[in-house]
Amino acid sequence: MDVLYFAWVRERIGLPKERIETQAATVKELVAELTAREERYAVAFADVSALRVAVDQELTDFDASLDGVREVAFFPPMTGG
Amino acid sequence: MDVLYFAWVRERIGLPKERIETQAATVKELVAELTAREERYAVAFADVSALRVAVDQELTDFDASLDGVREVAFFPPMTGG
Amino acid sequence: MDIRVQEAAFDAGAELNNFAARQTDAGAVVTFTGIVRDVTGGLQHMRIEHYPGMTEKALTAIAQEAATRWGLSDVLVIHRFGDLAPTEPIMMVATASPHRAASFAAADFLMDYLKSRAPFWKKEITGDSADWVAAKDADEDALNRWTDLHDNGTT
Amino acid sequence: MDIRVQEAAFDAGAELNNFAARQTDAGAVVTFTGIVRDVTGGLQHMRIEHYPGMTEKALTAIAQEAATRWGLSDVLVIHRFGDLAPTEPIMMVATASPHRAASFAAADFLMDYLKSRAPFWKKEITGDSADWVAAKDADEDALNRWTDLHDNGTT
Repeated sequence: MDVLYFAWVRERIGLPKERIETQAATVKELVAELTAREERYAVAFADVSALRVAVDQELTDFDASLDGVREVAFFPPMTGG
Repeated sequence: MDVLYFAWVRERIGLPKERIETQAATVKELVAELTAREERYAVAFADVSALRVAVDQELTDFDASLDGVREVAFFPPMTGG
Repeated sequence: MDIRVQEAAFDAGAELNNFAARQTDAGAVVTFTGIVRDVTGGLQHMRIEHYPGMTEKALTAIAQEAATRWGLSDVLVIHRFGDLAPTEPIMMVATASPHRAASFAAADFLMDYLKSRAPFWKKEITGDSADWVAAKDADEDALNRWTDLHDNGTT
Repeated sequence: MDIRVQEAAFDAGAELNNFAARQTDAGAVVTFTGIVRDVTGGLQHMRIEHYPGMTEKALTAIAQEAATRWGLSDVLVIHRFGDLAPTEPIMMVATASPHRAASFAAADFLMDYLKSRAPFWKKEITGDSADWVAAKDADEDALNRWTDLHDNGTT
């Protein structure tokens, strides 16, 4: 699946997008998997309450299922307008 | 004092403005005086609840004093905007 | 603050751009533009009568009250009188503030007060009739939304 | 309905005029224009990042919800991304309806949703720093104003 990062999440992880092969069933499991992988992920995901997640371009929460999902994106609260 | 009429009040009375010498102490007394004068005034002032009044260009009510007043205007509820 | 009562047409877009360009610290600009509508299908034009002298005073007082109450950076009010064709802008208000909530509330307030407290009267001229537009109870009711705020102090 | 996400600058006044001109039965047009402010005094530019694909979807969904809920005749949303200089317009919404209350409420709603639910992130670039703008609790709170209405039915 494609995993995308925006704003300071992108800056901390150091890339905007990557392809990840995972068995994670939920967003939460994916976060745990990434956090365990490398320090920069651990830093980016240190406080998930400060993060938002979109699954296939729809805002959702960290309990969301990844079944059949093509794209997951992590980012801070939006500041448009 | 100058008495001004706007919108359908002006149309019923048949003129936009006239100079009136009066001893009326309040707007209400002026209305009574005009109503007694001629049919067209009686028609225009038949239902004062459908009218608004401004004294020296400030919205007020029919109990307002005419002491020292230079200009009184009668008109229907406003429909600007 | 810019208050204009005029017979001439105005360009709402140009007014928005001028208004926005002169703001230095106000990032939130709200406008309301009222356009002549042909609701019944036979409108030839809208004739707007006003009370010269009082109109300018009433608009200035309303604009000043809004500016004070919401701490606006700027206010614009333009209102036409005379004969207007369908699709022509009748009037416009613009508000500028650092915060969008203030700009929205102030523009909404300005419109409510202007509708029922500024001395304008509209007449709809069709092929075979000419009727004064009646004031709406809803417009008078809308004013009451602002009363609590009013009693609480800033004016 | 007209939704645009673009890097290019836009002319807010021209957009207002085009939007107003294409309305046939809607006499009440409200716009909100957001302008880059130099609050701290040292802003070189505002950099806006967004999520291509999701942004357009989110704006369309928000605009459609507003149009349905308030029976709008038309909605316009323009939002820029990339680097913007102080005084440049960031974004604009316009709403058209026969009634001013609907146009005001819908524009206000659109702004609240767009602020906190559309995937844009702002970074302020000054001479010696570059800081992401933090989301405000007040913006999240503003969304809750619309919840009762939401639960009562039209969407």
